[in-house]
Amino acid sequence: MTQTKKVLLLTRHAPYGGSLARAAVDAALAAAAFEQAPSLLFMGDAVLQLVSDQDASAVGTRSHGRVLESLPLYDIDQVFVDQTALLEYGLTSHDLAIDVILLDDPAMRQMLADHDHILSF
Amino acid sequence: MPLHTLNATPNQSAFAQCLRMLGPQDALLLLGDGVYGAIKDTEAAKALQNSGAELYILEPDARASGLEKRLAECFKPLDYDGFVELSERFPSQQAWY
Amino acid sequence: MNYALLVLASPASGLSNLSALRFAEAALARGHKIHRVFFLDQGTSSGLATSVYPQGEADPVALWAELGERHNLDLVLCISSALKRGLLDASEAARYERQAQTLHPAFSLGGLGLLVEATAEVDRLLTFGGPS
Amino acid sequence: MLLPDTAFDPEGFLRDINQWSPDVAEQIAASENIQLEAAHWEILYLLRDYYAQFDSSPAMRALVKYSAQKLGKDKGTSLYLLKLFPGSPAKLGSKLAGLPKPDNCL
Repeated sequence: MTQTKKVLLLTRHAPYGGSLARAAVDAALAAAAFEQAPSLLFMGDAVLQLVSDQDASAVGTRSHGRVLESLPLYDIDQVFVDQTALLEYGLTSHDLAIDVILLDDPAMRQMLADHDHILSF
Repeated sequence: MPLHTLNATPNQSAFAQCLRMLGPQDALLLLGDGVYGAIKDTEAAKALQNSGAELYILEPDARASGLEKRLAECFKPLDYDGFVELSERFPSQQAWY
Repeated sequence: MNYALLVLASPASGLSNLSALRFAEAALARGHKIHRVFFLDQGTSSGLATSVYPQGEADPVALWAELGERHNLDLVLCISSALKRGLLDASEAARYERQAQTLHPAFSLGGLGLLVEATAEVDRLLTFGGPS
Repeated sequence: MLLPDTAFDPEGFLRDINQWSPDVAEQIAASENIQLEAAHWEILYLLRDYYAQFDSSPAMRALVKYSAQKLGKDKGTSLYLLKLFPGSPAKLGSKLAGLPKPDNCL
């Protein structure tokens, strides 16, 4: 499949309270596996998906943060994060499992405008 | 410039996030629980209006709410044909729910 | 124009699943093509043949199936979301050694690659999500 | 010690990945007509490291890149992996290494 469209995956949910966070990362990995490089934007509660040192072994599910650490192996090197949401939870980029690019609201609005399709999880 | 569809009440985080991302060149369609953001003289409706976006409300969902007569006039009622027409005009959609 | 729909909303909760269906009907009526409807996460229950909806309420499974058959739509459920929710066709029932086939024949099971393919193919992609 | 047939699903994956051992890998390899050499073991342990690190089974693309990072460029190619594990290296390798069946959605 040749890449013809710019796709933004926008995820807004916390990692373990529902299944949408996982659906988002699965969609990202699938897109990468088919050589469609999607942009990934973590907004609102989704910043909690990125926290490092997650250990979900005792709750019977996979550790979401560790799966996200594999994104560079799928050549997804640019991960964008809602700066305001990170701040609201008292977190900084040092608390996160992977390198991210922090965006303010105007930059996020620009991202939304710059893509052909937005998949919203 | 995206078409935003909002399916969350003003008390849900999706509402605030939508508001942060809504710009004057965008359109907003309220549907499902989103229709409660259009009640006249509420902070929510005023905030949506202040975004400068084109404002629409899905008519069947507004009718279900029982509040149709209390909705601010700046939200233009649309049926599904109108919804599709909006999607033709705006190249992408962002769904808030 | 060529459309794809991503349906995340459960058919058993809220208005959004049926909203996607009404949108699809209206898009077809306006002469558009629907390349694929991809059901993911809670949306996959749209293909559950054994679900029973009360009389006097819309039956989303029957309505999707009817629309799909009438317009020859590609209605695809994400296979891993579907399996978790007990939606199996004959081959998955055999593979996982389960007794029942529960997938409505108007739908098929497929990988996320089919969603990815749709994003590359279509002019418009709309997501129908929630409530979460 | 061989595991009974019931320990495997119809596709030959371990039902309980905690039962994996090198002997079990040999048993699965035999049923796939693969003779495990040092080069195979290197990838199988690489896959187990991947799973321990990322809590998921890799798709082909990630396996190739991970192999390149850990074992060098000549082993980080799909051709090299295909020679060792014909057909679908990520899936077959995961089966032999006792990883969960790769997500059907990928």
